[in-house]
Amino acid sequence: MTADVLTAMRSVFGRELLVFWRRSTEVMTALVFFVIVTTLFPLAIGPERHELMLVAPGVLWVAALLATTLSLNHLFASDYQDGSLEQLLMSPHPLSLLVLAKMAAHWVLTGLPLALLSPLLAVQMALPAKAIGTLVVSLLLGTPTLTLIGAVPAALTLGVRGGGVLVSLLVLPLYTPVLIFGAEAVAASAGQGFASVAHLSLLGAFLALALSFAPWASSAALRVSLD
Amino acid sequence: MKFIHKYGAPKRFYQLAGTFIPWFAGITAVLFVSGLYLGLYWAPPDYQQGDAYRIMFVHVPNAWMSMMAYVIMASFAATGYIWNIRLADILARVSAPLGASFTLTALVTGSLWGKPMWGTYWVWDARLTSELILFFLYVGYMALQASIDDARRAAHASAILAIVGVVNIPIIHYSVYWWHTLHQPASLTLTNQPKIYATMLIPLIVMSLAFMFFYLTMLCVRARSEILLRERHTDWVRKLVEGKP
Amino acid sequence: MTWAQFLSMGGFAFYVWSAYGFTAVVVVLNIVQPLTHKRKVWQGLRRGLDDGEEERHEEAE
Amino acid sequence: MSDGLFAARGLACMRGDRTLFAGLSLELAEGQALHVRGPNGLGKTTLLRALCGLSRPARGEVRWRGELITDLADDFTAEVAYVGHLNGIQGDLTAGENLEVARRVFARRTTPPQVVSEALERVGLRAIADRPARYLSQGQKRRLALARLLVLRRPLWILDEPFTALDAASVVGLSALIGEHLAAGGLALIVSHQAFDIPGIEDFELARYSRTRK
Repeated sequence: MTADVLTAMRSVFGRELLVFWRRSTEVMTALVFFVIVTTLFPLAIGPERHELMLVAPGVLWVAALLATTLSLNHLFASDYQDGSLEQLLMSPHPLSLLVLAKMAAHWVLTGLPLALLSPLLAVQMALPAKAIGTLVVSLLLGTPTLTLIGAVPAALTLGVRGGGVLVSLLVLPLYTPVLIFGAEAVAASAGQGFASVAHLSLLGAFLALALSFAPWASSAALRVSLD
Repeated sequence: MKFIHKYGAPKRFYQLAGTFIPWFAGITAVLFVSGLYLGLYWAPPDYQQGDAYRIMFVHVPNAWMSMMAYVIMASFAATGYIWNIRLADILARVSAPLGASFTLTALVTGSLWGKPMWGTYWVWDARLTSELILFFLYVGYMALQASIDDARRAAHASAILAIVGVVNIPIIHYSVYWWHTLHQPASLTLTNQPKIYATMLIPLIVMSLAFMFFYLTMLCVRARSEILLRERHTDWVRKLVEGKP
Repeated sequence: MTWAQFLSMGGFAFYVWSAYGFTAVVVVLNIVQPLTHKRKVWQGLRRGLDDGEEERHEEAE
Repeated sequence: MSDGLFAARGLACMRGDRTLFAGLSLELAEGQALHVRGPNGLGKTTLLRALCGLSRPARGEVRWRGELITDLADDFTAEVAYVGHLNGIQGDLTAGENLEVARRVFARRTTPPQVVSEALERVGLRAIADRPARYLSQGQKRRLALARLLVLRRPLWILDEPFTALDAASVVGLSALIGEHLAAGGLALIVSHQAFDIPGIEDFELARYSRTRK
């Protein structure tokens, strides 16, 4: 039986990547949004490097968080419209595992590129070089949690009026712990060289908690939305 | 046998609550009057803060109630979702606006207390910040309820949100505390307010009980009208409506 | 303790009374709004509220 | 006749706060099919979704081989193929890829790959197998959704308006398909306003259990 589930998960993961790849413009919007939002801040705060440096960790993390929130509806919305989500619920395999595969594909297409792109923007935001490593690691640890937690409100608001804005209203309070320790980790290593390992380990803990909780919660949410 | 029988529950609750509401309301009124007298008149001024500390008697009970109402709401919502009990859905739905009001009052009274103590209305103090995030959770819950037409889906969808929320509350709470100590380790915060003498504890307890009974009373009042709405197709509601001119 | 002294709240009158005032407003709102809602529900039921909803269901299969 | 392979007892479903139908019971044994009939708004779609476990009925129980489908959960969904109003076809994948995904994600036993080409052949979509599904016509998309039935090979078919957008020839083709399914011991529950002819199918009047005041 487990072999079936793994093949099913692998093919859901593969299908998601294939579908997103064919619709790559949608994938790019999250990345472009991330770049644009970060470039706004120097325009607003001014180009002085020491000022930008202070806000850089927070700006980079908030921009990454908003970019993920924006792309959350890629998770289920189109499958909900064409009915393949309904078919996913009718699969013989545990829904939470299939949803986990979908979330992994979503992260590979939004969270991962954000993390890999962040060094460029860190330079733009005058973030000290020694903190860039921590930035990438914190985003690699944090963005999966954002996708996992975000999947629940994304599933709850399927087919609901004003779903897009509603998702961010529901999800941002839940994102605060990840934001706090993500930005703190980067600020710590950018500042007096505090050990940011404490913050990163907390981000890891959040990821573990989200991994254990979110697949169940979002499959329950999907069942409610398609009831 | 589940103690709330799924089908008869709304009707029985409607009648039961009907008889209790006057009593609850009476107790609430008595508690409020005595609480205000004790808090504003009887309790001596604090040697450090003078009379400003009296705001504590409205701020702290509301902060407690905002947390308690969310936990009660989440447990009603979970019961309604897991065992498909309509009465629990209704009680969860009507608990949200009350909880949101407590949170809002806690925020406003907290900042009014902050001004005389630190000179600014808003201090990113750990308790006020987590209270603010709790307020966003309430607003999110009510927004989700409002944007779904089908009553059952709205109840179950917001139940999942409430369950996820209640799991996150301690995490948000401690993250904000650690975040706070990272930035202002030494300053006086609302968390370590003045040492509570017996004379302060009594009004605090009385006011807290007052707000608890207030919550209970209004929960029943709101639940009864929601039950009438949700059960309008049943015979007992139709008889009730025709009965009373 | 004269009335004036009591009102002045040791100089913090504005903060204490606005805190209690705001609390009172929220409490009163939370009493008035549910009661008016209750009356509206009764009027709706008496007018046969569900007729409107019945048409809306006919189209949605 | 064996106690029905697939049975519902005392089923009641609601829409919002209104009870659509109540006390509904039905039974299906191997090779049997039911044509659920009734005017719009009675909740035919709601009934079908409750029977395949997609939506939770307000009251009552649905059993497969004597066991509650809520207990069976995934084991029950492995026995059901549901075709709803939506085709469940991803526009960005080609017709062949859609069925290939169905084979790998939804078929539990490792069904052989050629099942996909056979299914495409049977519904006459072999020629356009590698065209993105979004360019298919409504009728072709519907046939692709029905081709999934052949790939999944499930005993119980629950079909909601399967004949929509199908031309006369395809209606005959689909009816034959269902006939073969029944002959092979399969079961089917069909809602359709279009005329079709499947030997041995019985009518099921939903109006008998309806609670909506007219």
